[in-house]
Amino acid sequence: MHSPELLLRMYRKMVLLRKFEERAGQAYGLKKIQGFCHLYIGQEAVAVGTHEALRPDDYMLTGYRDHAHPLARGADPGMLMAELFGKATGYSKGKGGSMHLFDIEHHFYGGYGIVGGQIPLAAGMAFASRYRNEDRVTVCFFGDAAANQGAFHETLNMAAKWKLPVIYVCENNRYGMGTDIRRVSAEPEIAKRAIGYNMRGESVDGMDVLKVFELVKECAIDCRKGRGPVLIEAHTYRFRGHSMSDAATYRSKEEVEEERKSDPIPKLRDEIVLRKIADDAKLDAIDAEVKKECEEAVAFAEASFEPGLEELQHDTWVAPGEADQRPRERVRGVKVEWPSYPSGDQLKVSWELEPKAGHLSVVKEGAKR
Amino acid sequence: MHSPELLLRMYRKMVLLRKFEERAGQAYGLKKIQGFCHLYIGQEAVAVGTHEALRPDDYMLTGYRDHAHPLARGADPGMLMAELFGKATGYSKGKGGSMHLFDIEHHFYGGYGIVGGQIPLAAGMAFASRYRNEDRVTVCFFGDAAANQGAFHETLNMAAKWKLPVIYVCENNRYGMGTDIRRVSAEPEIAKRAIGYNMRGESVDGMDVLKVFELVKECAIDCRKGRGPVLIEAHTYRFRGHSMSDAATYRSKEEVEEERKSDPIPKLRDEIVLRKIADDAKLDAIDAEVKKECEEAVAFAEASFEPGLEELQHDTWVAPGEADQRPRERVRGVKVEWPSYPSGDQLKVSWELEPKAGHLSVVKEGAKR
Amino acid sequence: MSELSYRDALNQALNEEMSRDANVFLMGEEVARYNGAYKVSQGLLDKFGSARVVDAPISELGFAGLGVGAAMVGLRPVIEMMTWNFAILAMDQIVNNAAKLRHMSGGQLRCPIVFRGPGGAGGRLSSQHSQALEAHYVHCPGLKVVAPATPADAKGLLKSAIRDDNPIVFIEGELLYGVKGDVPDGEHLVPIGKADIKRPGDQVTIITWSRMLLWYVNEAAQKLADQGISAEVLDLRTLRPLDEEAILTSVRKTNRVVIVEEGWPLASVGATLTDLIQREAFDDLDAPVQRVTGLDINMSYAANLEAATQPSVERIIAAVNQVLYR
Amino acid sequence: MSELSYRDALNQALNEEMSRDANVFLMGEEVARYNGAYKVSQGLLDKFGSARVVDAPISELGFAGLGVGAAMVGLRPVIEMMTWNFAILAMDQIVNNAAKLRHMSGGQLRCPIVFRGPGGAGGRLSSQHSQALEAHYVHCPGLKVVAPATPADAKGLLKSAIRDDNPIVFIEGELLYGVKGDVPDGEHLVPIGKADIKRPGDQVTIITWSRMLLWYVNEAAQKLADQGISAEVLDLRTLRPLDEEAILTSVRKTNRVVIVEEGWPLASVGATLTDLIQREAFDDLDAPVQRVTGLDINMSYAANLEAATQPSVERIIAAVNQVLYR
Ligand SMILES: Cc1ncc(C[n+]2csc(CCOP(=O)(O)OP(=O)(O)O)c2C)c(N)n1
Ligand SMILES: Cc1ncc(C[n+]2csc(CCOP(=O)(O)OP(=O)(O)O)c2C)c(N)n1
Ligand SMILES: [Mg+2]
Ligand SMILES: [Mg+2]
Repeated sequence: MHSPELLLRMYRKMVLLRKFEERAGQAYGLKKIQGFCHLYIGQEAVAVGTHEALRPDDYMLTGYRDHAHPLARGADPGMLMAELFGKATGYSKGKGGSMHLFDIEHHFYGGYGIVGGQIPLAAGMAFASRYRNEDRVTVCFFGDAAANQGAFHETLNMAAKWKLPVIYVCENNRYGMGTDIRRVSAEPEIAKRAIGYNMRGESVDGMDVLKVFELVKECAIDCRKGRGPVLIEAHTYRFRGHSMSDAATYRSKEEVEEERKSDPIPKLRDEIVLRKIADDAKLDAIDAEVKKECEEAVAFAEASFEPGLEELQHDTWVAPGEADQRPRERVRGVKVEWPSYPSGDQLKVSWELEPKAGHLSVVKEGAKR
Repeated sequence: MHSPELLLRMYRKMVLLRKFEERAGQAYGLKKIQGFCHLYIGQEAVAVGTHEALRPDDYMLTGYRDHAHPLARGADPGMLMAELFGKATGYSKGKGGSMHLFDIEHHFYGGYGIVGGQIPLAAGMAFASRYRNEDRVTVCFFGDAAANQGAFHETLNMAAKWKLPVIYVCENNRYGMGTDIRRVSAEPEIAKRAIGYNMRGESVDGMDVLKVFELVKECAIDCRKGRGPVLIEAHTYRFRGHSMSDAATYRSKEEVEEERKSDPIPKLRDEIVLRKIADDAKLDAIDAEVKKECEEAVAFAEASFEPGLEELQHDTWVAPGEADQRPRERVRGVKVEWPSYPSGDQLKVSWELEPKAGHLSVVKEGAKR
Repeated sequence: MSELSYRDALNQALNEEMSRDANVFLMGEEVARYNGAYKVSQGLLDKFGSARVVDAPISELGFAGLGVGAAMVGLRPVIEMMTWNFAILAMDQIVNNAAKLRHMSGGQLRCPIVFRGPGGAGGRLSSQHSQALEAHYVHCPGLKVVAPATPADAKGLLKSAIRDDNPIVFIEGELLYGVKGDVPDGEHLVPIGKADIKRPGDQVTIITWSRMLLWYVNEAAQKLADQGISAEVLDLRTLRPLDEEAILTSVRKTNRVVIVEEGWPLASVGATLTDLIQREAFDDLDAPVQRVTGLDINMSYAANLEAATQPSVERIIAAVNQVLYR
Repeated sequence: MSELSYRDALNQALNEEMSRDANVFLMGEEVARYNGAYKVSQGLLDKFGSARVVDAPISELGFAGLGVGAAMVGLRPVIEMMTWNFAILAMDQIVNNAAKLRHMSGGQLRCPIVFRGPGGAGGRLSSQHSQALEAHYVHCPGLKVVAPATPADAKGLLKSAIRDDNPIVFIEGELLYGVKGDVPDGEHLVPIGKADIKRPGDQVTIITWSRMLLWYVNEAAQKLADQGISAEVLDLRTLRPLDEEAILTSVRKTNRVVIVEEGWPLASVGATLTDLIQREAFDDLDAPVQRVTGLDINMSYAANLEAATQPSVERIIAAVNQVLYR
């Protein structure tokens, strides 16, 4: 049985994700946020269930639909909103915007705009963990349509072959932009593609935060034990258009209404009430708190300045000796934990990626292929 | 039961492929051929069995290990050898060389040097056939290692989704350059990858020309009927190194000796003798004829001139009104059949790639995504 | 003549060419039922059916290559890249196959294909979505590269591109789709390889293409005119092959050149123009060629950084003043 | 100081840096058991084991991106591209991720990665295998691009590249691997961004990089010296960032420039050099900058066509004569 704390934490987070994005949507309407802005509304159970099943120091990354994941990890909502507003107080000083959120302090590694482009990165991060003999897991989210990218295929093969500790979560929300996945994927059950890589593939109801939590938790244990990667297909649905500028006329009102019945937030709320963990009053109080938090986030973003033009000179290259930016230190003036890595001397690489056998059959001459 | 003519034709072709390449290998040693030169020796049953199972006007293409396939289709051995020698009398006037053979007259469409790069092309050719409502099949060869390219994944998905008449033949010769496929493919049974595309996948003994013939024949019938593409994994082995400059020390002598026992040519010869279709004398005569043919090919290549320097000005772009080059007309002065396509007026496209249902839910405004 | 948006001009070109030649088909992400991410293909699915207007999976490399294969055997594919930023994934098929097929086959094959889609900044899209990458294709022989600035040129060049027997990289301006202008009805063909003087002048030549013309150059030229400076504005329209004659004729007349380019400065189209001009018109130049380009950094999302990263009217006027030693 | 081949100099750099820093690993096709398609990684698997010298599947996009991910979290990957022709498939990860990560993250991340492998012609390999594609990477901010010509520079630059905290495109000469030269033992670091005068002179500056230096430029300079012409040979070594100071200093001394480049002429590195020089040293130039490049066509297999497509000693001398008005 899941603890009351866990359920309340998940509830609070899902509400936070939802309200944050509702406010972001409003701000977009007011042109405070511009460009592409992809809301996650409806899919909250996937990010929250996954995050809660992980250690805080596990790595996470996703595509451009990326507001929810850093929020679930504990990022500062005001600074996230400021990034969406293009302000200096944003996580990337306003350089990244909605599609490129990064919160390295909380081990959230972005925020990528090229469909599928984050998939190989995740394998590399998992490679690094394995290389350093850490028992850390990397979780990489991507969409149903991204599974048709070559990067998906190339990477899953390597991850499986080398048993990298990475969990790939395909958030199957049934559409890639305006296209029903069944129209462009010959095998719409994406979890089945794991077979081609001799890899574990799983399917889960992505509208049920507890089911997501359970599955990811179990897979993470496997992964940490070196049993190799997992492909999880989380069946979910986005209640809004692909991005703020998509009227989503490619699907019927009825379909959306039907799917809204599986909204993960009321579902968890009912469970909490049923289990008498909290009553409506308490849950309403949470809602109100979160609402306030989101209003503060907007106010913070609103009150912040644009980056200075001297920023044009920064962040193209790292200058020798230049430190990394720690956003919450820069903006909030608080000391933060920051990832540090063993130096070349400290590090002992004990991993044998391949068994030695046969590797002595070495070509001695300098022959070209 | 296969006809005597068929068996003898196949035998002759396999011997031709073998001897042609043996001569090419010798010429490479003499530096008459330079650059990369990838021999197909050992794999002949795949090209010949496949070709014989097809119609002459079916499309075919492959990678850089491409001497055998046009030969099987009936290309002029002298002109192929001349191309390997970099002579004006070659199929591409010496511009392509060993890796880029093209014989459009015989519907052999190349000859590609980027591993896996031909896989999408084949789907496009099959798309064109389907578009024109021809019952033509396209056959695309590629290696075991090429199946780890993103292009493989992206294309098979489209081919399967749109039921394109294309047969993908993976020539699994167990190595990609010096790398045993089991070391880099998490699922070394490549035919299994068809599952991920809800597509037919088949495995065949690629050292047995008759088995290849039977399978391809049957798949081609399916394909022509619009039942969609097939992925065939042909288990074969290359007896020589990856290319002429590879000493192949990554595999043991014993392994190669063992595999040589499955040489497809003696196997078919035995069958022919057993079935009393021809005796050794007759088969030896064929061998001798083919040998002579290959010697003539070398002599022809040797005697030919290099292309003129004015060739630098040709073939970057097509000038308005410029016709396509017909190699055998240019070199041998014979009239040849050349592909022609219906004009825009003649062509009636009746294919419905997708069922109409739902396609009227059209976004009316000029909204951006 | 009708007043059309750049988007509708392209739509008209596609519509007319698809009506004219059943071998032409359009494939890309969201081109069919969604009528195009930028609505360039509005109505085409309804008119031409699902085999000729095809929604592709998000597989840029795959469907670019599929188009090349179809072109090899007689069809005339138009492959829409949702943006050229994503087409980097498809570049192998464009550069290693499409651009080389005729050559590798010794003239046996041709590859009549158009790769088209928007390039350049789209407005607050940050670095991965705001690249003007024409230089990458202009570098490669075997391709032609086209980048129209006006609705009329968009229509006329797209029609010519579809009829051309060579692989063509057709770069539209992501921010130009809504721009309106007069467009000749019906058979309006703009030849590939011909630049166009969009504004005649005799004191300085401003060379540009695509969005820069309407966004900054026209306004800068007008402001200069107000100050008594007569600038000739040359819109290249085609970036490969370059219309060297038009470029040099103008330079020989004005003796001063400013090149305005959205993309990054190094190894770019503008650098090629300087190279050409200084070599072929060295003695005609009264001042070094100046360039106004996107800054040599990645694009930011923040409004002020985004604006500062791009060319501007002020920077163009400053460059003109520089070549005029004002 | 030892006499080493370019191949062995690179091998030594890898060996030393991998010994020095356990965070450095090498991944690529055939790099481990086969010891490298060109044997650059000879012996490294035996010494460093299979986690640090990794044979990758033929998945350029995938393993390039895997390297970027590893670099994001503290490792220092060296990703071998069997040749840069194949790396077109990986370009999205290099240009859209590696080059932009620091910027997109607002300085939170760094990406210390080296993409390395041979570029340029390899000798009778036809068009798909004979491309000098450095211009594509030089175009893109966020990357550094290095292209050493000599064994000593190959070692010193590779060591610097591996220690650099930025993504680096390191282009070796496919035909240079066998070339021998003196190489300092041990800690030999050549700074990135510094050009090198390979031969001092005062009548004309020949700017070049990579194989062109040893194949054609050195011989041309010697022949010119025999004719009494003193050519300064400037080897750029790094193509991004450019050593503008070294370039302009030499140009201001000689007043005449010839640029020799293996790649295609348009939107190329050489064009950028002309652009820089004519702008910054306009009044110092006594003649237009001339360029000798690979012809603007795809490479052929035939020996005579292949040779004619590339720069040559004769073409360089002719260009020098032209800038000297001889
Ligand atoms: C390589 C690439 N191609 C196309 C796009 C444009 N695009 C952005 S999101 C998207 C749909 C992706 O759908 P899916 O993977 O299902 O994720 P979802 O948006 O549903 O979360 C497309 C086509 C892109 N950003 N990158
Ligand atoms: C994209 C790309 N990467 C790498 C290479 C170098 N290369 C040429 S052939 C080859 C091995 C291919 O093996 P496989 O697909 O099994 O075909 P085989 O050679 O065994 O017929 C490699 C790595 C290339 N030509 N293209
Ligand atoms: Mg989706
Ligand atoms: Mg193989």
